Amino acid sequence: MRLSEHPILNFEKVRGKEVTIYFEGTPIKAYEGETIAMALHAAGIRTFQYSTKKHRPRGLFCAIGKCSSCLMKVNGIPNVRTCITLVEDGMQIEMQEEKPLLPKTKKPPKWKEPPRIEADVIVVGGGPAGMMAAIHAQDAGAKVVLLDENPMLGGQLVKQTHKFFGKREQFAGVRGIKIADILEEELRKRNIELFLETSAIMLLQEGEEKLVVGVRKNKELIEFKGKAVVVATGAMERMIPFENNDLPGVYGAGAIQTLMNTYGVKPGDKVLIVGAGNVGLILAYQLYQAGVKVEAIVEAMPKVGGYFVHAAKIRRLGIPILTRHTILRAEGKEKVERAIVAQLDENWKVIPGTERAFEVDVIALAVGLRPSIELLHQVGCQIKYVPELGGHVVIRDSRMETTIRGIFVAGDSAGIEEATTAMLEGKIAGIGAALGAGVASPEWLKEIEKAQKELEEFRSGPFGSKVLEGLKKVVVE
Amino acid sequence: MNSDIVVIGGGITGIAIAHELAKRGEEVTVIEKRFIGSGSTFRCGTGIRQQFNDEANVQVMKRSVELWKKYSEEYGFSFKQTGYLFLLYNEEEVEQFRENISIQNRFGVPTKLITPEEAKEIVPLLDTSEIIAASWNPTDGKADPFHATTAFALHAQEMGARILEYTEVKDIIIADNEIKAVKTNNGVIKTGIVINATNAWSKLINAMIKLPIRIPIEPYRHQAIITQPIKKNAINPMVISFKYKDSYLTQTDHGGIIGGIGYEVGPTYNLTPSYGFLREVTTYLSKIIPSLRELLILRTWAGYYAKTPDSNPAIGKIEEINDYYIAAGFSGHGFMMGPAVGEMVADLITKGKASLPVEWYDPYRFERGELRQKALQMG
Amino acid sequence: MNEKGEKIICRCNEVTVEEIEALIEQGVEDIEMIKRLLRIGMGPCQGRTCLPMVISILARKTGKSPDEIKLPATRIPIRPVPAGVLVGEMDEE
Amino acid sequence: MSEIPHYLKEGFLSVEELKEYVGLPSEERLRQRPVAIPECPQEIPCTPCAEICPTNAVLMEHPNAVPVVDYEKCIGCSLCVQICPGLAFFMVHYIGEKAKVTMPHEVLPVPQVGEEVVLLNRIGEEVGKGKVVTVIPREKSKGDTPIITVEMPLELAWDVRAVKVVRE
Repeated sequence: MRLSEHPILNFEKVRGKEVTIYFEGTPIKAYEGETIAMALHAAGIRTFQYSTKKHRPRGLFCAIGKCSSCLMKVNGIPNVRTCITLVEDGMQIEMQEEKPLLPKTKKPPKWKEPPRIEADVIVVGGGPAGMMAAIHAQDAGAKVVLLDENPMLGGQLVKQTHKFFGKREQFAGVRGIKIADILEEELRKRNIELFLETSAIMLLQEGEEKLVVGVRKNKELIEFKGKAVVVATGAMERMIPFENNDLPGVYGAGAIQTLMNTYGVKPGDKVLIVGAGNVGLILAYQLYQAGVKVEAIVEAMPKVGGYFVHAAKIRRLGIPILTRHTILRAEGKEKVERAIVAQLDENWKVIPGTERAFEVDVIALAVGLRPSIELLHQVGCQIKYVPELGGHVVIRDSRMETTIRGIFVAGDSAGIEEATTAMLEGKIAGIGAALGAGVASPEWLKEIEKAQKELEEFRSGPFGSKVLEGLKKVVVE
Repeated sequence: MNSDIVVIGGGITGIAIAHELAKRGEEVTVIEKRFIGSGSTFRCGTGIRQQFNDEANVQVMKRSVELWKKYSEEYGFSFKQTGYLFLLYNEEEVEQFRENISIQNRFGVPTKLITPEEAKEIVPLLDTSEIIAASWNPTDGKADPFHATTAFALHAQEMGARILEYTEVKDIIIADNEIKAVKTNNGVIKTGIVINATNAWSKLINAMIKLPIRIPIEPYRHQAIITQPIKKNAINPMVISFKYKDSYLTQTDHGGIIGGIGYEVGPTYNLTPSYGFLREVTTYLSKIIPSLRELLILRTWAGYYAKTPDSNPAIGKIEEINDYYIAAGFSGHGFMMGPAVGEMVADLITKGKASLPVEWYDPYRFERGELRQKALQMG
Repeated sequence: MNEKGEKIICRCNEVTVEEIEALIEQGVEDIEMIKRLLRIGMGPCQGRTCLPMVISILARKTGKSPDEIKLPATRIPIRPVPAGVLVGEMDEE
Repeated sequence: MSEIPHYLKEGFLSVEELKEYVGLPSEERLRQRPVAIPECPQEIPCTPCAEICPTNAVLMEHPNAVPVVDYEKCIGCSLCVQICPGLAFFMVHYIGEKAKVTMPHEVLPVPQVGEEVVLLNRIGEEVGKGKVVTVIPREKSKGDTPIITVEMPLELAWDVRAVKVVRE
């Protein structure tokens, strides 16, 4: 089912020409501009594959190409990540056993030297941090190239319909989706070379310079050579263990936002949200705006973890928040039909007899994000486990440079926080990278200081104190 | 702590030796720097073959395969005799292999030359357009290194062997050319018999006893890839192509295709896989099995070939120090030799001689300048 | 209500909480061993979904802090790539 | 661990808490003209209300401070209600036996002037009916959020913070 009206969003951009794709031979209506998984979901298809050992039904989970739950056979090619692959007219989509059969006679691929793009600063990731890094690196004098694995820029911003906090010069009061547009406009104004649908698959040291190897549209290898790299690869949804947690219908919060806000596909009819941090609270509100019933939010802690105002917004619309509650089990044959929750005592133990069922077809997990540090870990940056920042993060200095000279980090991949801090960190990292590449004048250090001051100010409240505790563990000069 | 025998190194070699010694009622302790298998065993290509080009290795591997079969059934780990298929592209190669095959047949190893059509029946996905024949032994096979090594270790312990993980040997105490004890980071173990089964690190252990002879074993980095899992029976045997840079590939139990090529860097202890290797391995392997091009490569990793100049290990007793044995330098085929090496070394220790041709691996041959014929090796 | 369901930790290889805890109880406490024996983190997502949960289970059962448990190495390619793409040009059949 | 305030446990401010944390304006002031009431008791980094107020009636010592309204300076322009990203600002105005509450309304449908709507309290319970007297549509709102003013019985002025539009 597709959403038609929405108080904030307009879905024309992602509903281009109408095309037909085929699922197991059955024709399905889709629109150019959507991904395969979205089109299937809109047609009511939830199960994408069965797991080999235990024949468990599986469907979407993260919807951003990181968890490999949505793999299907497309036009005979196995293991295509349907959540980030765009539809094409006539596509044949089939469920694969998790172990597909290899197609027989094929010609071997021909060796080809991949094109090499040279720049001063390479930015990996086109979310708020990456875009700010690119903009400021370019302004500081660097030739910048930016890659993002999605078909559009904006990172998580493109799903955020709510207005941002912070100061007005930091886009407070502006909706996330609009901020994404504004930043993209700034990028394009500066003629920064953009590579969309391009995934970075490795980061290497090549002599004095850095090499980022990317794959575009899963078809083409492209090499990017630069003097400095800013990694702004964002974060990934966490998973929690509860019974039947892999049933189709158990989604990361981000996946639901992608379905609903980016592609205008109704995620389901009734939702249970696990987690009352900002993500869970905002998600509840967005679901309500899209006309989806939120049965409840369960939170294991005794209090609301996110901003109170986000909670107040949804409570007055009648959405209950059950603190000191956890999810025990998802039930359903091929997909979620019910969620069983229970109350916890002061020692986080389930209180027997408090189990209750919610009839829902979607369980949204908003239990936390963890930084996506794969590229940084692979190249050898030093990492450390810091729970205040969301998990494993890289050690870096106050200019966002990691333990490898010339490699910078910004945004959620440096530590889970907000878009405002991502943008400020992106600015710092971008200028830092331009300085590191030797193309920026030392005048630019003043801009870094300005951004550092703004970050300090932003983080000076109680929500920021947790982050500051975490930063103490990872910022070294 | 006391132990009659101390084995340094908890890979397949050390574990197999300890397993065999424990079976014979000997008191043995294995000292492993990290966790068992963490050296080269857990990084290996999983292959087990009898197709060698010299009598000694053929006999040893024939015995090893017997032991692999016996223990895999008894202990319940996976060992599948899915065969080894060497692809041959010209008359010279075919001649070479005819000779190898006759040696193997002489010892009862049923290798034979087959036609490209027959090869294609065994592996339908093969591109046979360039091959003129293939060397096929259906009794060769592969095993899961994790479960196999763990099973041997568990049973060795049940039979009385002690395995000390996260224990690193710091020094070997010697007086009057007699081994007195082994000093580790967790204390001293009094012992009189030490076996160096540390493969890529054997130089370091040899230095501790001031080994008076040269046993050149150097670590070289080799790399491998694994793909996404695909349906079973896609590539059952281990397929080898010397033409395409000594490549090898097969399907693992869990469905992914594992493979590598003869891309070597070293001597070095660096285990970081490289971009160059990733592009080369996919190029060569997809020449052998073109449909590989669609498969997702999930990961690369690196491991050591602890190489000697003739690619044969050094196995034997060192006369100058009592009692010091070495079983190291397996040059890329240590996993498959494991059980037989266990028997050979246990024989040397308990009986003073072995029923298998252990002289071929004489540790003194390098000193004497008597290198053996280079052992057949790929990847 | 249904009978007990399985709590999946590694989606790619269908490894449950119980299987991991059982292995730890047998004395296997090194994450690299758990990885190789149960294959957690060895599937297409290379541990993105399961490793944090495995580390937290290990920490809980062994009393170690999560910081003491070393994250297994991240190797190239950091996301799955078709072999043919790494070579270069894939002609259509 | 210090005592968790009720509003964090439950996700809504009780009227007692509102009085305690915010302090309500006098009845006299409420009858003069609409007055802005911030329902934002938690320190978060957020300043647009203070930045947009034309008379500097919204006081905020530092960006994380809780906003405090100087009721005398407040002219009831509703800009704070329009801009607040947390939808946490409201305006209340007493006229006779009725109160007019101005609130953000970011869900569909947006009611029309004159329409009767269902009044919801802070936990979404239906507490009565009211009439919509003003609507600032999205295009005209400085904060991209439609703002509505709803007339209701006086006694509901401190409970009602949202409405439900019910149409056939």
